[in-house]
This record gives sequence, C-alpha cells and structure tokens, in this order.
Amino acid sequence: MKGYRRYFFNKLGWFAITFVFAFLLNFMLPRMMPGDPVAAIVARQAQGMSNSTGVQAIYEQYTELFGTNKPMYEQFFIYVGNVLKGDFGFSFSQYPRRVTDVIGSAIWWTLILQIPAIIVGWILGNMLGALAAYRKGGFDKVLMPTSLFLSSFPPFGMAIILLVVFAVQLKWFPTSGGYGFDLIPSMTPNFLRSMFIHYQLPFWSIVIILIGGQAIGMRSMAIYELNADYVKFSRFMGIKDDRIVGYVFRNAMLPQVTGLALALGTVVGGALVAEIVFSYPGLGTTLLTAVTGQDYPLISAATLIITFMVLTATFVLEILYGVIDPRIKATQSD
Amino acid sequence: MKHTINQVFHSGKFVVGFTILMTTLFVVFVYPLFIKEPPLQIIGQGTFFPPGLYVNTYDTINAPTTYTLNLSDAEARRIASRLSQDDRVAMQEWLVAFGIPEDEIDIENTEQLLTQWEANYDPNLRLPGMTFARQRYFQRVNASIDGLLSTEGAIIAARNAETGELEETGVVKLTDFANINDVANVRLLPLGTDNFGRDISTQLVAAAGVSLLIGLVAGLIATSIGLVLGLMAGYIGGIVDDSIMFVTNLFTVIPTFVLLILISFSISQDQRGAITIAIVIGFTSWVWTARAVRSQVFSLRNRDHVNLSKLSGHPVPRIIFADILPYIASYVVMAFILQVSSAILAEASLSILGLGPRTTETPTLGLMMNWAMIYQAHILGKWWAYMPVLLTIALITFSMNLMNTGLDQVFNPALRD
Amino acid sequence: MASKTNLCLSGTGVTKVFGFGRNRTLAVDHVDFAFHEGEIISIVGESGSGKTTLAKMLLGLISTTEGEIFFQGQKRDISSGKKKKEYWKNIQAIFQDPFSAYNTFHKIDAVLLDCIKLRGGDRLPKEEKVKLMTEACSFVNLKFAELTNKYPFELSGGQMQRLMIARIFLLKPKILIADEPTSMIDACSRATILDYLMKLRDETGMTLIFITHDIGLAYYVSDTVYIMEHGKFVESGTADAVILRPQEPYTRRLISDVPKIYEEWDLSTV
Amino acid sequence: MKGRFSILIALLLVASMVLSACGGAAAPAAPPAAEAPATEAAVEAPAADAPATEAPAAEAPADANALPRNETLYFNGQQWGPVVGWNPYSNSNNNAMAIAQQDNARVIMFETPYLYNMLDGQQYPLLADGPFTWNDARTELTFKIKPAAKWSDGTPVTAEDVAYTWATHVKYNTPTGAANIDVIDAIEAVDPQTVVIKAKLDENGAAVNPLLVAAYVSTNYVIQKAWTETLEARVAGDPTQLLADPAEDVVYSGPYHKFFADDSKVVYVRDDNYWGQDASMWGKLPAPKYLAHTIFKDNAAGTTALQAGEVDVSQQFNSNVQDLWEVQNLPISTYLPEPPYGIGASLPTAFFNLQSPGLDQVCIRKAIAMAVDYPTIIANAMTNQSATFDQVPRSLMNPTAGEQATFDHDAVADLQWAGNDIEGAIALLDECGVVDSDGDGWREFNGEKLSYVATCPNGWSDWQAAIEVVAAAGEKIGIDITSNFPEWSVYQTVVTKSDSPLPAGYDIFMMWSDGAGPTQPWGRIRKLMSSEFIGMASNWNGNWGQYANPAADELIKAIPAETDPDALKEMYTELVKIYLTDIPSFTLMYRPQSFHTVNESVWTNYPYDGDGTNPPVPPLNLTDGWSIAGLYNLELVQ
Amino acid sequence: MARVMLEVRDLTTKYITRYKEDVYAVDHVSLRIEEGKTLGIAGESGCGKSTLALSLMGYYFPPLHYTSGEIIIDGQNITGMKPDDVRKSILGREIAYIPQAAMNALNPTRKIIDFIGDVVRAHEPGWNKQMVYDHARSLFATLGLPAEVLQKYPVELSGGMKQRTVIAVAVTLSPKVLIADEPSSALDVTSQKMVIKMLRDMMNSGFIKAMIFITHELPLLYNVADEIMVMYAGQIVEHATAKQAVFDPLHPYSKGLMGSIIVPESGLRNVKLTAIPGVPPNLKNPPAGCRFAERCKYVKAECKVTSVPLYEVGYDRAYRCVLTETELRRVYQDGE
Repeated sequence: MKGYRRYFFNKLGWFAITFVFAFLLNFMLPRMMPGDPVAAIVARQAQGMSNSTGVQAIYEQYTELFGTNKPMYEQFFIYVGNVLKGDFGFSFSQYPRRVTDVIGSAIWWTLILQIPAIIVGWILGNMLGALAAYRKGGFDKVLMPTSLFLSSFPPFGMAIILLVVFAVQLKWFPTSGGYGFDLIPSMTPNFLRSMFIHYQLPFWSIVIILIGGQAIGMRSMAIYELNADYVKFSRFMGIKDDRIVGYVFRNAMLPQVTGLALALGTVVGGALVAEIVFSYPGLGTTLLTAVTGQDYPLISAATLIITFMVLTATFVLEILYGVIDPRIKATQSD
Repeated sequence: MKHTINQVFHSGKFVVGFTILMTTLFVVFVYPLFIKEPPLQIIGQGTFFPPGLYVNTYDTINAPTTYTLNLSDAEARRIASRLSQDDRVAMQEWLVAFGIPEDEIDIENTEQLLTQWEANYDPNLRLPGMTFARQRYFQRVNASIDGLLSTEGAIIAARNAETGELEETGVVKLTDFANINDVANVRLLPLGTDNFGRDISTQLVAAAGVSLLIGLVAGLIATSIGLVLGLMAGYIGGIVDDSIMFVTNLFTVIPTFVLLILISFSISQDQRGAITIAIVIGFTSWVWTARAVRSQVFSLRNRDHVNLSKLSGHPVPRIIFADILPYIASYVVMAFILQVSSAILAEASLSILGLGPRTTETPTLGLMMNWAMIYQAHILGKWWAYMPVLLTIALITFSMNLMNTGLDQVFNPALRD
Repeated sequence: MASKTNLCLSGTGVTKVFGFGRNRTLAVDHVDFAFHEGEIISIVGESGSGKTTLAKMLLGLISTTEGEIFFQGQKRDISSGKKKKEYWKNIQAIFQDPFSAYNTFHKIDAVLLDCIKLRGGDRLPKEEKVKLMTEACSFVNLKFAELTNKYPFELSGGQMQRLMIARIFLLKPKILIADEPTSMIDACSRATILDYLMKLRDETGMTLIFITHDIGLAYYVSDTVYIMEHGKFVESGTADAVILRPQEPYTRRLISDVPKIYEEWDLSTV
Repeated sequence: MKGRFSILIALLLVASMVLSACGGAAAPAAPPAAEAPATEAAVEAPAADAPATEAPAAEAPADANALPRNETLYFNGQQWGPVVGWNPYSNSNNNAMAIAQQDNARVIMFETPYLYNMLDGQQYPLLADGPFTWNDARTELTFKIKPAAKWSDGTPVTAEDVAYTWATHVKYNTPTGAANIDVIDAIEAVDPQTVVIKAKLDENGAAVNPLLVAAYVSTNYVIQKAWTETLEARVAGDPTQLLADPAEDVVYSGPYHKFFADDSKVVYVRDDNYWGQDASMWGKLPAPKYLAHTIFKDNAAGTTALQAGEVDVSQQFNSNVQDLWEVQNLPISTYLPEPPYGIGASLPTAFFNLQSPGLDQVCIRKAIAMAVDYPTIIANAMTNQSATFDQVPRSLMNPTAGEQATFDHDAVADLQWAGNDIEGAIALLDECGVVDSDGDGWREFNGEKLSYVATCPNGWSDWQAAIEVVAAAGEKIGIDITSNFPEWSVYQTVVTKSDSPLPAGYDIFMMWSDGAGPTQPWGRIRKLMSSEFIGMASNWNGNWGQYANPAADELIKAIPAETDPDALKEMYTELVKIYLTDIPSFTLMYRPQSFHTVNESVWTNYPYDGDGTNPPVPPLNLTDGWSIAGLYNLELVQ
Repeated sequence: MARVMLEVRDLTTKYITRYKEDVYAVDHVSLRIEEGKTLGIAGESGCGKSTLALSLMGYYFPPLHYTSGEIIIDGQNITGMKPDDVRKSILGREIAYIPQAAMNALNPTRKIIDFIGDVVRAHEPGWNKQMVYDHARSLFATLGLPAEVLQKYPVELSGGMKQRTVIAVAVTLSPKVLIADEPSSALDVTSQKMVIKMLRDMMNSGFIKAMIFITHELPLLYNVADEIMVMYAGQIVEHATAKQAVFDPLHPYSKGLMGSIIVPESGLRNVKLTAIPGVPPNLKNPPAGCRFAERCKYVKAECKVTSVPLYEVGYDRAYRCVLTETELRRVYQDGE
C-alpha cells in the first residue's frame, strides 16, 4: 500500500502543479487576443447614440466594471481571488449573466455526452483491436483498415456525415439540439426518450472517431502480450485459450487506460467540435461563442473547466490504473 | 538501409497508404499543368452549380451546323422533364378540389390533363384549406407546363438597332441538335461550383496541396521541436530532462485543441496565413514526438555502442547524429507522418470554426468545408461542395495512418501479420 | 604473477550516487583500489553490486560523485573533450553484448578507422590504413578483406567480439576494461575470446580489468580479484587467495554457491 | 473477460438501436394522434416529404412538458444565445425575441405607444389612442393612452408610466436616454391618459429634430412606473446595476410573457387577459398560445429545423431558399414568390476610407464602384435574396415603395452605373490620369501604386462573399485590392473609432446602414453622409469613411423640420445626386430588414405580398412593429 | 530396470516462419528417462534444446508444428491425442514445463493464488476457491515457500522467489515429468542454488518422478543431471551419464564443449581451454552430412556427404560420429 500511496501523492502533486500552470495559461491566452471586448458591450448599448460623451461614459462605466483598465497582473490577482470564491465574473458576451451561470447550464450536456462516448469508444476500439490481434485474418485485414479509415475523418467530418445520412436524408434522428424542439425539460419518460434520440448522432460521431486509434493501439499491445512468456506458460499449464485470451486482453487493455488518459485532451477537442455541428448544447458551443465574442471571462472559465475535466479524468484514470494494475504499485515501491 | 526500405515496401499497408498519398501528390502537381485557371476564380454567378458538363446556350443556338435528329422519345422526355408524375397527381388534386369529378381526370393522358388544366386553373384562386405555399406551387407548375405540347419551335429574335423592334432571326425547331464539339463554350465542372461560384475540382486540388503543405510544415516543426527536446531530455537527463518533461506533461494534459483555438484567435485573422496556422499547429503538437524520442534516447544513451563511440573520441554532436539519430529515425519518421496527418486534421477543424487561415489567395480543405457549411451545402443536398473535401481529408490522413501502421509493423516485427 | 610494479589506475573513496531525494541510490560506495601496470584484475560482483558503474567511472563515461581516480599516479583530468580524448587513448573497453556494442548503421571499416584516427593516424595513406586494419583483423583471426564493407550485424557474436579485440589491438591502450566480455558468447567461443585477450595483453603489456559476475572466469584469468558487494569492495587479493581461501563470509557464500565439477556442490547451505 | 465485454457492448448497441429505432418508427405510427402534420401531409405533399416531426410531439399531446404543436408558433433566427434577462431598460439583454427597441420595436412582451409599419411608413397606435398630434410650432407632441391598456398586473397603463419611463432613462443615463436627450426635453403626463413630449429647442426656438421626437413613440417601450420604482429600490439607484438587473419580476403590457428559457430555447405563453383583446385594439387574442424560439448554433441547424417543420417562422439567412420549395417541395414560402423573395430594407454598404491615398479621388472611387460585379454579389453572396440594381437603381433609399417615392428617379438616372463595367471604369481612370506608368500592371496615383485592402468582419458570410467580389473587381481595372476579414471584436473597435484615422487595412470596409423606420430615409442619409460623426471616440452611427460635404450637411440638417412634401422630395433628390456623384460609399446589395421564411405545415395565413391585409402586414416575423398584426391572422392548416 | 517415465521416439518438430520456411529445430530426437532420474540437455544457443523442451509437451501451437515421432509418458502414448485432451489430461498433470524466461512466466496482473486456481480448474473444473486455496497452501508448505506469496502479484516477488513460485505453480498438480528450460540462468548464484535445491528436493521426495533439465551451463548441468544429452543443430550428438559426458566425452563437439568449462576450483587457473571455431549451421537448410562437419577438427571427406546415425554404445551411452569410440579416443590423445 505504501507504494500506491506514493504513486497517488505523486500523481496528485502533478495534478496540482499542472492545474496551476493551466490556470495561468487559461488566464493569459484569451487576454492576448486582439480587440476590445468592452467595446462589444458598449456597441450594444451605444447603437443609435449620436453624442459621443454619452458613449464615452458608458464605455468607462463598463471598463471599470470589468476591470480591463487595470494592469494585467492586477487583473490576474483579482481574478484568482474571485475564482477562489467561486466567482468567475460576468460574461462579456452574455452580460449581465454570470460565467458560472453560463457554464453551469452547459457543462452537464458535455459531461453526459462525452463521458459515455469516450468510454464506449474506448471499449469498442479495444475490443476491435484485441480481436484483430487474436483472430487475425479477415478481422485484421478488413475491419481494422475500415476503422482506421473512419478514424481518419476529422471529428466534424464524421459528425457531418452522420448528420447528412441519418438526420437529413434518412430522417431517423433529429438534426440538432439536445432534446425535442417542442419539449420543456423535465424527468418525464417522454423527455428522456427525446434526449436519448437527440443523443445518438453526436454520441456515435465521437465513438466512431475514437475507435480506430484505440483499436490500432490495442492491436499492438495485444500482439505483444500474446507473445509474452506467461501466455506460453499458461498454455503449457493446460489453461484454456479463452482464459488466456482474457489475460491478454486485460493486460493489454490496462496500459491502454494510460493511453486514453493521454489522448483525452485530443478526444475532448474533437468532441467539442462535434457538439457544434449538432448544435448540441454544451461547452463546445459555449466556448466557440465565447471565443468569437471575445468573452475573456467565459473563455478563461470554459477552457479552465475543460482543462480541469481533462486533468481530473486523466488523474482519475491514472489513479484507477494504479489500483487495478499491480505492476504500477510494484514499480513505485522499488 | 536499403534493406529497411525494401522491407518497408513489402508491407502491404505501407504500400497502399503510400500509393494513395503519391496519387494525391501526383494530382496536386499535374492537375495545374492542364487546368491553368486560378483556383479561386469566380466563374459561376450563383451558388452550388451541380457537377456536370456545362454547355453555353447562346453558342449552342449559334452553333455553325444544326443537325436534325428525329428521336422518337424526344417529346416524351421533354414532357417528363417539365411535368413530373408528382405534378400530375397534384394537378389532379387541384382539379378535383376545384370540382371536376375525379373519374374524368386521367393523369396519364397529358393532352387531356393539360386541356382540363388550362380550362379551369386560376392562379389567384386559393382553394379552401390550401396553404399559401401550395398555391405558389401550382403557380409554378402552371408556368412550367406553359406551351408544353407546342410543336412549334422557339423563335430567336434580335433587336433591330435602328427601330428598337424585335425581329425574328431564326427558329429553333424541336428536332434541332448541336454537336457538342461545335459549341464554342463548353465547361466541364466535375464537382460543380461552390458558394462563390468557383470550380470545386480545381479548388480541391489546390486546397489539397496547401493542406499537405500545412501538414508538412506543421509536421516538420512539431517533429523538430519534439526531436530536439526529446534528444535534450533523453541525452542530457537530470534537471534538463525534468524541466522538459514538466513542460511536455503540461502540454499533454491541457487539451491541445483548446490551446489551438486560443492561440489562433489571438493571432487575429489578418495575420493567419496558411503557414502561420501551420506554425501554430506545429508548436502545439510536438509533445508526442518529444516523449517518444526521449524514451528512446534514454535507453540508447546507455547502450554500449554509444559508449564505444565516446571511447573512440567522438564529440557529442557526432554521437547524437551518428549513434543516436539513426536508431530513432524510424520513430521520428513515424511520428512525423502522424504529425502531418494530425496537422491536416487540425487545420480542418480550426477552419470549420472559422479560425483557420485567412487565405483568400489560397484555398485549404478546412476553408472549403467552412464555406460549404456556412452556405449549408450539407443540408441542401449539395454533396459536391463538402463530400469530396471530406473524402480528400480522410484519404490523406488515412494514407498516412496506413503508412504508419505499415512502418510500425516493419520496425516492430512482433506486430507483423 | 605480476609484481607490484608501477601504479596504473588507482582510486580513493570513489563513489557514485544516482538520483536524489527518495530516488537516491548509492551505486558505488567509497571504494579504494590500486591497479598496477600489466596486471589482470577481476572485479567480481552480482548484478546490482555496482561493478558496471565503477567500470564506467574508470572509463570516464560517467562522472564520480566523490573520490579521486588516479591515472599513472596522477590525478585524472578529463574535464574537457580534448583531455577525455587523450585519456581514452590510454583506456579502452570491451562490452558485454557485442550485438549492441556496434552502431548498426556503420560499416566495420568505420569502426576500425575510428581507432586509427584516435591514434593520430588520420593522415596516413589509405593503403597504410588498410594494412593496419588487416593486421588487426588477422590478429584475431579475421580476414579484413572479407569484412570490409560489411556491417557488424552480418557477423556472429563471437566474430563481433573478436573484432572488438582487433579494435583494441589497433588502439593499444594501457588499460583495457572488459565488461563481461564472454557472458553473451557461447561456451565454445569463449575460449577464443579469452585467448586473444591474453595474447593481446602479452604483446602490449596492458593492464586488463575484467568486470564479471562469474567467479570461475575471474579465477581463471586474473592475478588480482576484487569482490564487490553493494557498491563496496568486501575482499581483494590474489586470485588464489581470494577464491581458494576466501576470508569474508560474502565471498565464501558466493564461491560455495557456484556449481563445481571436482568438488561437491553443497546444496544444503541455502 | 472477452465474453463479458462482448455482451456488454452488444447490449449497449442493441439498446441504443432499439430505442432509437422506436423513436424513428414511432413517427410514422403516430398520425392518428397527430392532427396537424398528418392532415397536412394528406392534403399537401406526398407522404415522403412529410416533415419528420418529433415523435413525442405528435403522439403525446397529453404530456404537460410538450408544447402542443398546434398551439405553438416556432421561431428561429431572432435570438442566438440564451436569454440573459427581462429588463426593458437594458440593451444588454440578449433577449432579442422579447426585447428589441428599434425602428420596428418588437412588441410581444413590452409595448410601444405606436407601431411602425415599414410597408406604408405609417405609425399605428398600440398603447396610444388615435394618432399623435403636433402643436403648430412643432415643439410639442401629444397623444393619449388607450383606456383599455392594462399592465399584466391588471393596473391600467397611464401617461405617468410613459413620463416616468423617460425620466428613468434620463436619470440613469441609459442608452435610450443618452440617445434621445439631445432631441427630447421632457415627457410629461398631462392627465392619466394624455402624454406630451416636449422637444428640445434650438437657438431659434424650433425643435432640434421633430423627426426623432416622433420616432420615439414607436421605437421605445413604455415601462410600468410602479415596477421601475421597485427596481430602483432594489438596485439602490446604481445605474450599472439597474441595467444589469435580470428583472425576473418585470411587469409588462404585451400579449405574451416568459414561460420557459434555457440554453436551447425560450418559450413565451399568451396572456389570456391581454388588454389588446379589447375592441379598441385587436378585438381578439393572437392565435398561437405559445411562441417558442429555438436557439440554434448556426444557420445550418436553423435551416434543417425549418425543413423539418420544427420552425414555423425563420428569421435567418437560408441560402438558396427557393430550393426548399422548388427542389424539396416543402410547404415553405417567402414574402415574394420570386427573387429577391423578401423586401429589402437595409443597404449593406462598402465605405471608402477617404483618408487612404487615392481614395480621396472621386474618379478612383467611382471606377471601383463601377467595376464591381453586383449581379455576382447578389447571386452568390445573397443567393439572389436581394433586389438587383436593375430592379431598384441605387440611391440612398431602401427598396420599399415608401422610400422609393421620396426622390425623383429620373433626375438621378444618368448618375447610375451598372456594375461589372470594366471598360467604363478603365476609361474613367485613364481619363482622370490614373494610369499604370511603371508597367507593373497596377495603376499609380501620385506615383504610388493603388493598393487597397477590402475588409469586413470574419464569419459574416454574405459580406465576406461580397468583399471577395469587390477585391476581384480591382484586379480587372489595375487596382490591387486584397481582402481581409478580422474578427468582429477587432473590426468594430477599429471602424467605430472616428476620432483618429483608420489604420492600414481598412481602405474599403463594410458596415450596415439603417433599415426601415419612422425617421427614414433621413436617418440613413444622415448616417451615410453627415460629417457630424467625425471625431467621435466611439461612433456607432455612420460615415466611418469620414466624408464631409457642407451642402449635404446643410440638407441633412434641414430635412427634419421640413413638412412640405415637394420640398422634401427635392431635397432628397439633391442628396441622392450628391451621393451618387461623390460616392463616399456604395451599396453592394439589398438586405431584408429581417429574413422571413415560413413553413406552413402547422400554421398558415402568414403575411405575403398581396395578401390583402389592410394596412399591409410587413414580413417582419410577426413580432416587429406592425408585423405583430400577423399573429392575429394566423390559422391552423386544415 | 526402473520405470520409464518419459520416452520419446524419433520426435521431429519444425517451426514455420513467416516466410513459410520450415526450420527443423528438433530432428529425430529419441530419449528416455527413468523414474527418479534427471536428464540434462546441453548445447549452444540455437541448437534446438529449448524447442525440444517445447516439443516434449505434445501440445503444439504456431509457429511450432509437430511432424513425426512419439511421446510416451509413463506408458501412455500421447501421440495423436486431441489437443484439448492433451491440454486437459496431460499438461500440468503428467508433464509440466518451467519456461526459460521464468521471470515473465506469470500473468503480471493476477495474484498467484488466482493463477493457481486457473491452473487447477483447467483440469478440475469442480474445485471451489477454498479447495484451491487449501491445496495451494499445502503445496507451498511442502515446497518450503511462504504462504503469503499466494496473495501477492508476481511483480511483488523477488527474482528468486518468482522463479520458485513458477516452479511451484508448475508442479501444482504433481506432474510426473518436469521439464525445466534454463530455470536459473537469469538468477544470481545464490538464487540459482535455491532453485536447484528445490528441484532436487522435489525429485528426492518423489514429488516429481523425473526431470529434464536444459541449460548451457555445464557445471550446473553436471551437478543436476544424472545423464546428459548434448544437442547440436537439432540433433542429439551424444548421450552419456553426467560424469562420462563431462570427463570422457566422445563426440568432438561434446569434447569441445567440455573443454571450455571454467570453474573456480584449484588448479583450473590458466589451463588451456578448447575453442570451437565457426558457427552452427542454419537449420533452414542443414548440411547433408554430419552437421558438425564444418567445424570439426577431425573431419573426413565422407562426413560432409553421409548423414551420421546415433551410435549406441551401451545402455546409456550413444554418440553421433563416423569415427569409432577408439578412433575418437586416439585422435583426442593425439590432439593434446
């Protein structure tokens, strides 16, 4: 257990340090963008005003409110202080809504969509890869290249193809949104079913893209494992092939957990784009509108949340990995 | 070396991937030799002309020779093209609603149907329960079948320069044909036009080239950074290694795509050329290479041949170039290929969000997608505006992924089939 | 038995520490030694005893954490690339795994030419170089004409290891450190390798330092044996003294654990 | 291991497939329960084209969470983000569906005294009772409030509310207050029914701008005094907070109010006690019980929903809109059957930066304007949803009949240019000596190569497409024009900064000009040509190219006070002449005030050209200004 | 005569490489082990000794393929049995195998006890967890291994312990014959000795009835084996008692091999070692005649043409050479 605790704290330390840096980056980068976001708000206020003093007054009022007239470091410390209090400030583009409010309503959609999609994609990909390694033949020669081809589409491309084929042409699924256009969210079966139907296309567009890469990785891992000494020994101990294949899959899949953790950042990026294509509510669209609307606080918070999600997921995966793979504990206690 | 290359080209996967890529490159280089038009030239007035062969109507009428072909099905085709089965059913429906007994209408009998229609149809009459859209539909049907059964040709008239009156200059008969070779202006648009009225095929070829270039530049940058950092971290080790790995880990967990969005937005659109985007992509995607190179170098630097090289008095740069680089070359090549393909994907993803390169001078695959999406090509069924682009992206990345898998199997014999 | 002639390589308090903090490991722990010219020394230890680390420090491939190494009685100075190069004219090595000791991308000629270059023979005419290489190869019973333009991996393990010796033949260093030179070689080629090493030593009078885990080998070849355990020398002395009459319990155990042919191998002592 | 996984996956797959298949299959199975779509399909189009309406809607009218399809009118394109508040004082509310004080103010929740009708240019009373009157000196405007007008809390709307609204705008320096303070001196309640608006007077004792005073009554909401006082108390008099208050408790007078709002939609429900059902106003309630606005992320999503019958009224640019009925045979139509399909009301305009070298020359400006291929812009950028300049020759007026009548077409006919007139442009340039003297293919002026950047905000697709065509025109006449699309946030900051010269990269740039409204075309002309905006730190009005012409300024100043129609026509004609001669900016296309595409699968009787309504209902999505009258005419499709 | 625990007749197996080439790594090998005996197999790397170990199990999977010959374990001829029957009733029960790289022979993510459970249940599906545990416990006790090991993962064990655990797992079902392929080559001398002692004890206590011990370390082999077979290029070239094999080898190859032994024993310092030049032949197309001919000091013309059979000289002595015993002894005499 000592080895594992050390592993845990090691990872936790990493998590913390990375988070601090990510926080800094997320604060800095949006603020390096050109243009004046306050001007956008003033623009809305000032349309049709023909006296310049009035506009100037409004402009100053908002600059003061958002603190954009202060030096960057000062803004940063104010920001840190506020964030620690759970306050991410006002959204510029959706003023006077608060960032927490904006993100709070979007994040659940993203979580509900992405977590299952990533898990299912990962499992399917790994199964495919393992089967390709074990069965070889047609499996390896047809299914693998096919899944590789499918994964070669950019995430939005897969989303568009699914959209065109299944929603626009076949009309099996709705084209956009998170639930029926005529529904009011509630926990009724009707609503849940509508949500489920709207869920399908964004979900599969993420899954399909994910499968190929995972399958390739798993195939290699599984082949390595199949050649491992314990396979030979187990065979000579009379253990059935099924069970041995079980060993192999498990052992090959475990490192894939880290693979997934590492690839998570990319996957989430692609999934955000898929959200946008399907007009699926969530962080993807929030982020996009925030970026184009130069909404610093919203961009910072959205990227921070995404980073935090990825970081946490990575952390959880690695911790889990440490729990389920005894090899980790052992190397740590050496 | 030769042996390795030989082996590489014996890998089916690699060869297939390589062939696809080379074919793409071939097209990119050869196509412009034949079609010399600038890819972004606006030739169509209107959006999304469907793929096909375009024949200039004016030149057709004025073709030097007119041929008379008496095709027995010419009339049937003409009628079918202007009066569809759906239209007939709809006409029947209108007539029935108007009060004509249904059994008196034979929708297969074109002549009778048209007569009944002509006698009864009133474009301004809105039958009870009929939507406005439906009323307009009937107006359009009415307009389209006007003169359908006429056996007269069409008269060509020209304005008299003096009087300003129209004077008949000729008649185009129903049986008149022109040989397409006689028509002065014929243009093949194999993939139609885009929303700007630009030839998609020409644009696609150019865009594929630019996207490959972006991929190449980004891949080179990413690979170089990754290689240098990986070499430094792996070879020097110690604190250098620790700090490089720290940065690398940082970049791994911060979602690259988010970073990419932020950076490309900060660059601002007017600065965002194709190459700038490539550079940005390159600078955000070196992590994997750095990791891979580092771990390779790590195990290599303690290998005896490196020690031997040191003992032979070779300086560090030579050791790195002669004793380490060749060993990791295969990894680096594989990493490079992956970088190229992921950079192409990244450009496309950025562009679709409108954060791609500016380029009104050069098209990229991502930009083509972006415009097609903005003009809703996908939901209006204008498949030629986006499907070829998507397929091109997929094929290019697929070819690279295939090559990579092939290489992987060559360099890791355990993975071979 | 080599008499106590001039000191060739010696060290006091030589220490190597890897890592820091929790990962700190003491690989070599304040060892003192004195190797004399023309001597054959074996440093014997089990895996993880620090013998290879010590060898690398002696070679100057890794730095020492503490302690001093003296070459021919002088404090060794390898602070610059040039000085290192100079040092390496005097000390060379043969490694355990001939398959990984060669750069597979370089031809055999390059390996040998490097040696000529290190000996300052860079400017020699080509024929002269070929002559030198041929001579070196024939020393280990290889035909240079057959090897030229070949890659190391086209040779067998034994041949590669012989080529290593040819390399040393060209360099004629004062000290040769042989790190498990025969452990990856089949038994029947082992004799050949050892023979050539001995022959080389006889011709050049160099100091030969064997790094090995094989007590049999150490006994077989060396004048002086150092037994290493956990980074420390636990016992040293002449081969006969140490192997046949070990004083330290560790040495005794080590020797008793090795299967033998003439004596009974006592299995009850585990 | 393997077995377990396979089973798991198989289950997952099967479950999702079965469930989704149910969803898909349920739709065709549903018709018995679905009145609207089913009958529509039978009457209208072959079944294959029946919109794939959501199953839940069709089969479960009993579900309290589903909006009954035949009581709900669906919109899109007015609102692109979630609602941020319900505060009618603020312009920051991203609640465009309910709150948009503009020339054709949106009046579903908050109401204005008058409704502007862009088709006939008239202001029709809403809260007001009968037309307003001017005193003889045109310094005071008087109108009465309808006795029937009531707030949602049942209290009557009074003149005091109108006066207090204005007082609040002024007190807290709201945008509305700041915008009108220069022309309105005070608004007073003479008695509970009578409102008097006192105009600001100039040194001569005349109203500064009677036109703007009159416009106030149809562009600004009346807000309840009592609620305003509650709000003031809540924010303790802080202007920023007053504007930022989300006003969930707001009291309104309109026929609809908030029902539900989240990130994907906002729904309004009819107030069945709405005062407007009184005979003095509409005499009935509007037809749909619910107004629902779906928030789409982009046009494509909106169009698909429109195709699917999930949107009834679409206020967005649907490219190639005619495909929807011609190709896809959907029951979708626009106001006009043929291009331009809608009534153009705004004039997307390319401004010349008159400070850029060479662009101070009329001949160069004109050459560029002549060379631009407008038919291509209209066909490609607008997919023909703009009148051509053959149909509506260029002027300062929008294509509505009312504005077109304000000037003498014949008098300016010889100033018109056709566009794509490369030869003409070349001749013009040659004539005024702007030639290519160094043989590099580009013309020089004062020895400097003519090289410009044409720009518009990134992502504004039709403008971008238009700018591309402008850039292409330059090359043909030897002027180097490249295009550039900065982000909107950058673009707006740069362009609206009129107190310093525009930076490089903004030689030719696009901005909008006013649409239809009670002050038009005067307001538009002022913003296109008046020099008064030069030097403003943040100029959100116009004339960003910094054009100055005393003659034009004079006319612009005089028009608001002029009441004689003939004199007005003469003045307008003169202004058009100046504009077409000096070309400080040029219109690239016409754009509707709002796009108005309707799907008749559930509702019908939408306004269309020649629908016989009197006064005519403008195609403004049944929410803006007089177009709300359309809501009362809607019928369900039988 | 003692009971024959394992008899192999003319066993030939081959590898089929990826390029569809056949490599006959075990070429007509016959051998026989009696109860209580250990048969040692010696040879250089690549001589086929490990393949022989695999081939003896009677259970083949790609790339190794059975070609011909018979395997009889304790009187039971397993040739021709269905692979699944072999798996169920032979492997682990009758004959067990300790792999060469025993370090990695245990599934790294499975606890020892669970792995033992898998092994047991592969043969006795009815056993429940408790039964397996009790069995494993008593087994470990018998073999002198700590019971805690059962609850550990392989990575938590030291090298020596891991190796002994592998052996314990291999003998879980008390097989009659144990095949140990270089079981101690990766261990340090102390661990090696413990492993050997364990194997010895198992033999002595009759826990296993016979053992085949494969190694290239001759001193070790000498100490473990009762009889030694020397393999060269897929063939047995000499078979003798351990003493004879080491001190009186007949085949020139065995002679060379034994001449290269180095042990830290008095008087063996600086003695002349024998060296065999050259490399073993490629088994893809082995030479027609004697496979050692290329490297043999005493080669004759005929050696390169006719294949040489294994001459039996006495019950437990055989060699493969055209020269007679006397001729060989003479040439060796002359050689020195």
